[in-house]
Amino acid sequence: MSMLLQVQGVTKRFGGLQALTQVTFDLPKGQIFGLIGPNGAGKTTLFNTINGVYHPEEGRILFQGKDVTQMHPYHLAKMGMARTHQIVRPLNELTVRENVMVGACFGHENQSLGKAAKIADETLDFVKISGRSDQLAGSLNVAQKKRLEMARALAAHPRLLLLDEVLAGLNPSEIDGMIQMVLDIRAQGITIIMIEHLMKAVMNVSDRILVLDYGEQIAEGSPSEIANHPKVIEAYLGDPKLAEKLMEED
Amino acid sequence: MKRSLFNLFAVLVILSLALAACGAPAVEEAPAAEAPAAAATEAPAAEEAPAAAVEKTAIVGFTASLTGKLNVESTRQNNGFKLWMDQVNAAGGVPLADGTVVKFDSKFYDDESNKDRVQELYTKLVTEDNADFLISPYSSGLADASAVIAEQYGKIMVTTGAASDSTYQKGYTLVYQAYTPASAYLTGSLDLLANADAAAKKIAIVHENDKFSTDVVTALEAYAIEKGYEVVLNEGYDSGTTDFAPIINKIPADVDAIMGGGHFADGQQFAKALSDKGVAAKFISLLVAPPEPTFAEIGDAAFGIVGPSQWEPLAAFAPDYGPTGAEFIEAYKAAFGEEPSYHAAGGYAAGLILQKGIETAGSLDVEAVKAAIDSEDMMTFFGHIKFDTSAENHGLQVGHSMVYVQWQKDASGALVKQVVWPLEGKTAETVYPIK
Amino acid sequence: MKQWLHPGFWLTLLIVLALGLAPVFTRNAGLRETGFTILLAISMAVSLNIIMGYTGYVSFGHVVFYGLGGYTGMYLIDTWGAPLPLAVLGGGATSALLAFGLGKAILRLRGAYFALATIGVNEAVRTFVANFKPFGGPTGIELQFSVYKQYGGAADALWLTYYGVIAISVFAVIFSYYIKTSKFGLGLMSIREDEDAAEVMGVITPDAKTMAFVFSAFLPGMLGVLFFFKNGNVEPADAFRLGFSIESLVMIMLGGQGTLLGPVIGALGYQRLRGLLLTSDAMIGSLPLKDFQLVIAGLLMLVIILFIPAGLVGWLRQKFAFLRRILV
Amino acid sequence: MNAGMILTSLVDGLLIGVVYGIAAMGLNLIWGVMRVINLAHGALISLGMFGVYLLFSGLGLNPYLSLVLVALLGLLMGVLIYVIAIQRVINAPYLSTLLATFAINMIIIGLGTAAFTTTPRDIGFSLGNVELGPLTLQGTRLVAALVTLTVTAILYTFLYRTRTGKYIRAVSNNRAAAELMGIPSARILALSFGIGTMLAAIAGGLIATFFSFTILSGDLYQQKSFIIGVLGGLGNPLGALVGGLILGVLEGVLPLTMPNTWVPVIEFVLFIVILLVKPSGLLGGKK
Repeated sequence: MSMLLQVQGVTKRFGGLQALTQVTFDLPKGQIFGLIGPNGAGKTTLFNTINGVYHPEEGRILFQGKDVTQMHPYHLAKMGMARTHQIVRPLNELTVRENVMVGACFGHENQSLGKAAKIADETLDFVKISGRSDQLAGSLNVAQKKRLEMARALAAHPRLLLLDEVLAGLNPSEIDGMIQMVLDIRAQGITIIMIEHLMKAVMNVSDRILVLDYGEQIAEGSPSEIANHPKVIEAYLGDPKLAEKLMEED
Repeated sequence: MKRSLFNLFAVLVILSLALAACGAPAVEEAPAAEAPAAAATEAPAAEEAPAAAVEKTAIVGFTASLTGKLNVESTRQNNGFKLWMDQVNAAGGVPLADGTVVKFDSKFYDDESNKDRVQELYTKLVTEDNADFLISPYSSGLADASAVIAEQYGKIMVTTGAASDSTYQKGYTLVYQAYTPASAYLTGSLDLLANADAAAKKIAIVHENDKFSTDVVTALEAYAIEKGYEVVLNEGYDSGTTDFAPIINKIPADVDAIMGGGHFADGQQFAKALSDKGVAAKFISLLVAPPEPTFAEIGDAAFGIVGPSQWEPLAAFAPDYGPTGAEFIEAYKAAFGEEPSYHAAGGYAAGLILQKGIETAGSLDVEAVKAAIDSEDMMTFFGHIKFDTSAENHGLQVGHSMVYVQWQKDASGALVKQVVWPLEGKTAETVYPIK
Repeated sequence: MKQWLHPGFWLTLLIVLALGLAPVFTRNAGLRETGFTILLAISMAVSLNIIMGYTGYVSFGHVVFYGLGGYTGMYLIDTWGAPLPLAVLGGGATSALLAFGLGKAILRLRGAYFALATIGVNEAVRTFVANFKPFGGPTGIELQFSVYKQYGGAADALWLTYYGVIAISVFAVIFSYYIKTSKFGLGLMSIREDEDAAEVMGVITPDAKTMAFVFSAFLPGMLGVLFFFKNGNVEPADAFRLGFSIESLVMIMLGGQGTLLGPVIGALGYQRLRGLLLTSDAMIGSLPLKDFQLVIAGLLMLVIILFIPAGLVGWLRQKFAFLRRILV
Repeated sequence: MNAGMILTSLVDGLLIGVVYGIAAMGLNLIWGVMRVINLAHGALISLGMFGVYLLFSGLGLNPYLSLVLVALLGLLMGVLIYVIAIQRVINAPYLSTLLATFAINMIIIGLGTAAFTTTPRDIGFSLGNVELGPLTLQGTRLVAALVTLTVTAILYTFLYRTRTGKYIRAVSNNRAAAELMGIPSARILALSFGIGTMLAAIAGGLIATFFSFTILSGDLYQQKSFIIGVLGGLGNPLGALVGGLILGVLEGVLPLTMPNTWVPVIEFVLFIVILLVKPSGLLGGKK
């Protein structure tokens, strides 16, 4: 099985703060890879480092076998990496369709405008907000913005999709829809890394899970391995509410 | 039936009203158009009665810097021109050969001291306001832009405050300079210095880094070197500079004379800074600022400063045309409540140049007036006026020369301006050395 | 290519053409000069809108391209005897080159830092040119009146520059619309909305921004040559007048940034208003209205910024849904 | 070039630098607190000049006494400008505040030109000169330096020792957080703008004691203030003093080594380079 993404000993510091310490994992094609950890564990930083927003002080990152450690986000996007943001970042003054077209035009497939419009309509259909394509993105509600965020990433037809808390702030029925969508995406052959706080969701959909705590990689394995990992339980005890949830949901 | 009749009636009424409305001006115009003819036929009958001269109004157009950095100089120039116009009109205007009398009216716009709209405004003056003659805007850069329009429309333009020689070397045929050109602004102060102190050798030149001042000091430096002076420093400063300390610190302590400057505000500030810094030059000659009455606002710092002036109230020329200096000063004071400066006199002189040209030509025809101005060679209260008529330098002022003033103290210790050069026009001895 | 059928594009183009051609048909020189001032303003605003309205980078230094281009063109004419069209292209190319050189560096700065840097660039170039001997230093470059002879005299030369400014403004509108509706333009607008998000989606932001800056700079470079050729001389203080940059910004704000029609309407309105105020004979008390033209312009601008920040076209588009299909 | 020349240039540079510093301080404070680049700053400096001029030549008030009045008027005026022109757009894209302040600038310059014309004014006030070895120091400039240092000390004390000052710094650090903590940010912003304007007015008043001026004169100091801001750290009002001193010394000493007209070229190139390399300013300061 060829590795789509290899993260090797990545360390990232901000001033005196050690945000990531020696994070290492391999991600084979076609998997859903869960990324969990308490608040401030460095999950989003890891995303930012993978997709070139930050450059690590140590270690390297290989994407499709190529060293991309020092590359910029747009290089990685062109190579087939797409992501969503924890806090949605719609292009407010553009229409929903235009937002998605940006992904199709400039992402992995570098489509022409005309083709991108078609892809955008298909993608908006897939994420079920096609009724709003001509609205300004700024006028959507949070759940719709999340779908838009997803659509923009998907429209690039990426190889790897980084999902940063796509479930946060959604109500239960919306969550179910979104989870189904993630599974559908994987079914299209797209590899996914997802950061998620909702343990139930992560445990259910992930093939493998990596746990970060204070920038340290404390565990990696299948959902059941993770659930029983002493270090993980210990880490989550620092955050009683989450620990409780973890127990409950298991 | 009745109804349609009513409609027809209504339509007719409206139609006739409309026709009347359209026709009205035509009806009024008809007698007016015939009036001269009528007058002509009746004229023999009224032979004894003095023929009411037919009046024409010649419009003189210009732009002025009502706002922006050139506001002071420009306002005074306007005042001078306006005074000329009021006096000519009050005196009954200028008679032409065909018996008509020309009176003058002016039209002006604000050019904001920048070039953006100069051409637009001059075109408007010519095409919409039907200006017959033009006066240039203040400053060479703006004058160059307006000259293109003047030439294009075949309008005579008198420049005031557009001193750069280069303007007249560009091949214009209708542009006439009222002022002594830039190249002769400061050369006279070197002659003055030589006269006051044959041993003076070292000169520092400090000037505004703009076109006018650079033109002046380029000619000055060449003249100084030719005369055997040593130019120990030639430095420019940015327009709008207020802190002169850095540049003053570069002036060697043993320098005999400091010359240069730029426009009013910086010249005044520079003089003040020289005094504040206790610079020990024996002779200081600056452009533009010293002749202005308000220069004395800086108090003792003004003492001893020499400046070239296009005109001074004290310099009494014996005019063969126009008012005497004293008459001009009195009228100006009465009209504007302040002493006239050379910009004011220049504005008046520009009017005189046009007036003389029109009188000699006896018509408003551009070619005739041009020929008349080309041949002007007159002494006015402003000084001698004569133009270069060669193709290379057409319109360049060759008659007029600068007078040099120096701020001195009178018996009561008050600052007064005295003419110190040329010697034949001097009202006081040069104070030298000033420190 | 269906975007070329959009009524908003044709409306804008028609406005510019009607404005531009009125003096040509009436052969009225007064109108021509007013037209020149307005079309110059329109082209400046439309070109600035590419970097400011589409890309979201507010440049206070747009005039640097106008000045440097103007200087280059005048230099080509004066020293090399270049014909006007060549000089115009040369001016445009030089400005584009400067934008290319600067772009990669200063476009890394965001927001107000970029705005400040552009002021710095303008002042640096202005003070440099005042020291640069080939450009005449402080005295600038002057043309002989005979230069106009090869174009049939001053009158024809002025008409020629006017045709030039019509051509440039028409080109500016078409080019601006082309960018707005192109894939490149979509990239620019995504940068304007959220530069980081745009990068993540694959927009190569440094290249896109630099290209936008280059396109934005090319037009003023050409305009500068026309203007200074027409005036017959150029000096540092005229060429790099910061106020002109700011006026262009104001025009865009008045009309609506990021729209095609906005800068055109804004420039037209602003210049007409200033023109009227400058030449009006009305009085306020004992003072002529002219004295207050700056105050009135300032008040008007403040009201627009405070109450209709989207500008006229932006406001109309927000207020009336049906206008969104007509105005772009 | 000799030691005397260098010393004189250095001291002159420091003296003008102090003035540059206070001229930039208000601009810097306003940027720091509310991320507004106040393009009316230069016009407000000019108003300060005219304030002292009118009080001195009109009412015969001592210029330094006038300065106190002018400072108070400046404070009021600043608050007024904030309420009228800035408050509505304080959260809008920064272009709005730039243009709003520029509109204020146009209004002030327009009214000022109509009222005072652009004829240079000079208050004709002198405290004589102080001779110190090779140095000739102008009394009014020495006092200006002294006043600046005092004002800086008061500002520092105000910002770091009083409750309101702490509020200002809190709003400056993070407005949203400050609001959550119950700090009345609207009032603090208005006050900060007032203080910034007051500093501009004081700077203008001081400059008027030794330079001639017109309503347009403030513009020069506004431009210098940008450079100073970048030198000393944009947003750091105290850094402005240091930035001003650096700029003053550069302007004083550089002309000894090159033609004077190249100095502004160096200044602006330096400005751009620092912006590019270290936008938070040579001396750090907040980003």
